Amino acid sequence: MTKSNERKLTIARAMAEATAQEMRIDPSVFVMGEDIAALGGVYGNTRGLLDEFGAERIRDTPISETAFIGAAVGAAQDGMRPLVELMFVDFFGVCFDAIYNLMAKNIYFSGGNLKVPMVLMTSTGGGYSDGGQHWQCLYGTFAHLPGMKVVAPSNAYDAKGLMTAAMRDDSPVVYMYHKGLQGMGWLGTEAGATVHVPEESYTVEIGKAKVVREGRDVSIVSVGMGVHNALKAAKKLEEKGISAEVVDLVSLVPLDRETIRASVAKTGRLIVVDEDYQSYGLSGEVIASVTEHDISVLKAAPKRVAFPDVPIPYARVMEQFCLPNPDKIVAAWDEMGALQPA
Amino acid sequence: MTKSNERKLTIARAMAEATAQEMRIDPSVFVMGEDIAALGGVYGNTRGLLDEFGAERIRDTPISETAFIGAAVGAAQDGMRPLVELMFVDFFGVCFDAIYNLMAKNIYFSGGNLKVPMVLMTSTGGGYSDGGQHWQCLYGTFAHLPGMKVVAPSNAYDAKGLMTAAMRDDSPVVYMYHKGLQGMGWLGTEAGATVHVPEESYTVEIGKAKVVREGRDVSIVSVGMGVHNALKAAKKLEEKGISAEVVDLVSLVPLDRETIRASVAKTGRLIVVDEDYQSYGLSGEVIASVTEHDISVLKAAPKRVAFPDVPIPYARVMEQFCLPNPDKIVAAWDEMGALQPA
Amino acid sequence: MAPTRDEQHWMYRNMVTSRRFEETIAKIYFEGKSPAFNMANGPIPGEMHLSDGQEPVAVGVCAHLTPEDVVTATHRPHHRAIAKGVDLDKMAAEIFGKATGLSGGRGGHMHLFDADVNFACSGIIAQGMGPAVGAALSRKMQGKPGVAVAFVGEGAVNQGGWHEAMNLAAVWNLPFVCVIEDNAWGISVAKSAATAVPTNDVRAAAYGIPGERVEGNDPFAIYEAAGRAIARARAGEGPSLIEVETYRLAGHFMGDAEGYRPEGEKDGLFEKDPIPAMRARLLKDGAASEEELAAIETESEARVEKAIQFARNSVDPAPEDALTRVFAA
Amino acid sequence: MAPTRDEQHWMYRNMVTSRRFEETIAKIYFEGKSPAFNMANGPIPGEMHLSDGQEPVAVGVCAHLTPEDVVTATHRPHHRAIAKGVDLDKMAAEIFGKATGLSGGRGGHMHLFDADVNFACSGIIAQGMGPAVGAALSRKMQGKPGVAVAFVGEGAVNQGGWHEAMNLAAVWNLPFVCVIEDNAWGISVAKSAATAVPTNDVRAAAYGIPGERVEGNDPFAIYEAAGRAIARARAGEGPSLIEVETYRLAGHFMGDAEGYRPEGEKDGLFEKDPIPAMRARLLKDGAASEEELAAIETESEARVEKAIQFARNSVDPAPEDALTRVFAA
Ligand SMILES: Cc1ncc(C[n+]2csc(CCOP(=O)(O)OP(=O)(O)O)c2C)c(N)n1
Ligand SMILES: Cc1ncc(C[n+]2csc(CCOP(=O)(O)OP(=O)(O)O)c2C)c(N)n1
Ligand SMILES: [Mg+2]
Ligand SMILES: [Mg+2]
Repeated sequence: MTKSNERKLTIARAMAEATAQEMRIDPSVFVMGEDIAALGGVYGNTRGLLDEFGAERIRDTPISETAFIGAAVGAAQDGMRPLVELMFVDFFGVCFDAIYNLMAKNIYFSGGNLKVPMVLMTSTGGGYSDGGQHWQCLYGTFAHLPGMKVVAPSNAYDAKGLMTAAMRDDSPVVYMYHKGLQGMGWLGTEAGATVHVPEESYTVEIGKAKVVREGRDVSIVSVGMGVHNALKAAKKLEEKGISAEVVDLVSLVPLDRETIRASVAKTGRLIVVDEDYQSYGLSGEVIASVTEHDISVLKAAPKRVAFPDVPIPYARVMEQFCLPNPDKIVAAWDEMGALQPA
Repeated sequence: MTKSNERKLTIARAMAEATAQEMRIDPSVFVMGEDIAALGGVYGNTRGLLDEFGAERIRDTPISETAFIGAAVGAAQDGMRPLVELMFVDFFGVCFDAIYNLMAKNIYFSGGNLKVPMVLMTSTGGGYSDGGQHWQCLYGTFAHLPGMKVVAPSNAYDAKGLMTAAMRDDSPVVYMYHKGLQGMGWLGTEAGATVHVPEESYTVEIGKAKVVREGRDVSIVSVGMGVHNALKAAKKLEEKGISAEVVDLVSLVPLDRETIRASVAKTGRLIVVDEDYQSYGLSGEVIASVTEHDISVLKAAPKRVAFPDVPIPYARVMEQFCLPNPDKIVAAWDEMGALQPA
Repeated sequence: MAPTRDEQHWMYRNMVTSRRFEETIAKIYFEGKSPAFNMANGPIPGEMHLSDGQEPVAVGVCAHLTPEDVVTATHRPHHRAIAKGVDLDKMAAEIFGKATGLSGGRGGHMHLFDADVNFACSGIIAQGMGPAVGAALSRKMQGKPGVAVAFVGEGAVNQGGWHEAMNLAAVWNLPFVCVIEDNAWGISVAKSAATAVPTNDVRAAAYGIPGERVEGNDPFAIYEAAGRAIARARAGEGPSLIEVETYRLAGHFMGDAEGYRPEGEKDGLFEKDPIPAMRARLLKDGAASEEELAAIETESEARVEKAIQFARNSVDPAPEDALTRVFAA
Repeated sequence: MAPTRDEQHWMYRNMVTSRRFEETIAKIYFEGKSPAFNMANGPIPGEMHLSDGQEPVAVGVCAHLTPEDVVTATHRPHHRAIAKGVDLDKMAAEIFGKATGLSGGRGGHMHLFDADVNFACSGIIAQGMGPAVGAALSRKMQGKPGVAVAFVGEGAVNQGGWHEAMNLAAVWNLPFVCVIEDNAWGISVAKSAATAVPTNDVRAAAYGIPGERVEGNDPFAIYEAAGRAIARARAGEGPSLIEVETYRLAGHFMGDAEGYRPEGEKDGLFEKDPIPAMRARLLKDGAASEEELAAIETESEARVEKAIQFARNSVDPAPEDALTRVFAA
């Protein structure tokens, strides 16, 4: 389907482009974080911005996440629109109060008299042996707590549109990008994430899921990297004559339960794919959202393919054992068949 | 059922008693946290310990949660058994790295060559207008992340036994006690939490749920304060001729899915009551645990009565509007009836 | 630079207003909470942290501020809010949890936000620091006037967020002042048990900025030290730190029996109550007449009375409004 | 107090071992990663932070330590681990992700734990501080000998956890030493852009403890400063802080093109490589003969070679063992 006039971008470049476009039209936008200036971000998503916008608006910070995320909240309340980076989502533990108790709650505490127009972008995920403190997903952790919108693009088109939408939002948005989708070769990269991206500015709606593949027999619901695993699994299932629908959640908060429910109502079966820890997270929420609504649509017990409840091991064989992958999704389908009610 | 020789204790006293008993037999146990010495803990759970054990073993700390929880990890790895208090669970945001990246993962990172025998006790919950930063539950937040056992007693008997079990465990245990159950009159207190507690030391098994009321028509699953709401709702339902079973989870990690599933298999209906935020948390996990196992047992879509996904409002009328209560549980039953599949 | 006569009157007025306000709140706080004291009950539920005795810090600093300047405060916010000019009616209504409150009852006593005068709070220790530094950054980037002041307790200085924010303000040379109210206690823990140095002014050296310590809870000395720091910030010369010795005349929160205080410590404090002291001084210096002071007092009382009436007479929020204003409109 | 002849040999041996180890690791790291460099591939996957140039700090400090003393390190742990006496075979195997590794492959390069010599890491900036302070507390409470040393980078000193732990160690007077390896960079951010003071020794004043700065990446000067601090800690006189000027000869991690470094900075650094410098000095001082040094070098190389062979020849963990050792046995 590649058109000759297609301009393919990596997610990293799509993020940087959206940022640059907003910065050109809105002087209140600025970027801060660790290594986002001269280095252009460890994951490339601020590359080129320092040259165009200078060190006042593209600010490297000390390794002081509590201070600079807290500062972003104060600046956002004071008329600026900060885009702030938490280099790895895994580092939230040193600064989460600034995120969940300030950024997420100050609109509410002010009764809506304040706006907190800021974006917290943070890298998630992995599968490149970075060990237990450097490639968690933590979708559930962020999505569980009120007051933040949470988005997680699976491809460059959405990445650009979500970034623009997030920067224009007057509420805080957590923008979780996946390292394995960034298009940084040194991390390995999922080719499917690098897609056509229009040059002009546009938005992708926050809170709207997308059916990225239509199907009849099973709904595979996921986000970020999981969407690519789901699409690959769908191909494998197709070879077996099974028609899988794939839902890309795009946003975790607000969660588009309508789209999920409509898909499952059609297919009658649900597999949730989540690279985050299995329990008390995304996979449970999606299943509950469907089942609390209407169990009669389900032809089989729903399934999850998620990261087991263990710290992320370093050794490649262990790490890959834990990660969701297309084969595990296919296996989930196979088990599901067996569990069909008579 | 009150026997004359019953010795009723509040949860606060039960916690202190368990701690004192362990400290008497094990010199490696010590307590640290803010205001746990002379004040005896804001919630009374270390009252009397300073007098008996002195300031070396009952240590008030600076307001430096990252340092002293991190220090507890270091001490636990070095042969001590710290019981450390995070005064309000809401404060986890200033110190969560020490909790989830050190305390929870160092056993794994050491391949089991280290033990991390520490207990992190922390107050949760409320309903006394302490506002959005002082009475969250955050069950889902802690239970989602691997490497910590998580317990949450609903009564003084369990409180003592769980504390003893936690202190004897060689792995980190997060002990979440509920302010409204502590037996501190100034917080209002749930009478049902103050029960008979044997004088001698005993343990309550971590990871085992309890059916605290048997029933036939619906399983109400909850933890902590929710158990008391569930029991009250069960009484109201009884008046309508409905027989409700109440499951007290006792532990969130490990989660006793067997007991939940067995109960729902019997009753065919599930209501989860959770004072924590609704989405991506406990309520979803319990529902998913049941439905992924076997949907055929369900006679109706499961229901949740949880705190809505908004920051906790201060004003009493708003706060009470958000909190789970027995009437909402009864209402959930009522709606459930209507949703029964034909 | 000493405060002008007008400023002295302003300072006294705000100290008295704050004290009267809190005395009134304290009385009402117990309504509905007897015979059994249960925090959840009465027209003012929840925790209540009073600032009695600490008023000099708020007025000595805020005398230098205009509404466009930014202040962040803590769990103990009333004196600072009043000195910063937060609408007293709406503030009272907020504490009563009413629909007319600053945030319509969503925030409460520990979360007073008044965008009109750039006042904000956090109930988490030291977490007002980052937002204040960020506001200072915002002003610098926008080329707009205004300094940011973060008030914290001496206990907060041992919190990591405090250190990070001080370093950030210093390395970016921001118009920021940190004011430490040293009331000697963090709940029940004495400063000496928590802080490795006797006074926190020395910690300024860690950031290469000026640090001052003001002894004696003296509004005039506070005014002068704050004046220097704020002038410096306005001139683009960067942040400073001031630690003020002050006294917590009330318990940490209402209901605190303060059994942890050394015998007799409290009595000594009441003798040092800064409000009568300032009154006497104004008279002695000839800075105010008895009549002027009486007028200030009457006026302050009336203002408090009006605010409390406003709060009492206001309606409760609609319960379901709890679900609104999570995100910006 | 200068190091003895034996200590000097020990220091040189450990510096050489560390350097040879990392050179070997660096070479193997690229196996399987070409033509396209992809971190996930090859026998050593993931991020790799080398300590080339920083060896003097590790040996100058650890020369004073015994296995019972506690050390915590960071994302850049090799030189410290080697100087602390971590089993080199198991350490290599861990980095290769093998079943015979320190943690059977669960931890990896940033999570080297060796309980036998009380060595631990955290890959999160400044988060080795708390555990080290806690170990110091544990020794004090148990009346057992041993000091705890936390190694951190200069970038970590701006992190809140660093401040909290320093204050805690000081207020409790613990046998703790914080060693700051100032390699001038935190990834791509220069110290001057991140830290409000030129040198971090001045930050000791914030905790009322001694602070020293050692210039020039000089193993002997480091040895002396560390000796003072550790002796103080052993004597029960409390914590100290040492900042050492050192040089990062490699990129922040392997693959780092270091485009952010000012032109020519790197060339200057290589001239200051501390290993040839120490070699020359030992010869000049007559502290070692050419033969002795050659023997040390050969021996170090052999030790590294053996460790790498051990790692290469070890088996992978069973994939499903990922699910074990989450909780204590
Ligand atoms: C991070 C965090 N830890 C603990 C608390 C609980 N707490 C509330 S006030 C307080 C004492 C604060 O002391 P200080 O900073 O001196 O302020 P003061 O109360 O004296 O005004 C504590 C420990 C909190 N709110 N936030
Ligand atoms: C809390 C936290 N923030 C950011 C990082 C990412 N990070 C890893 S190393 C590093 C630079 C550290 O600099 P420094 O402390 O000087 O140590 P060096 O790398 O120079 O040894 C950063 C920012 C992290 N690991 N943890
Ligand atoms: Mg104080
Ligand atoms: Mg460095």
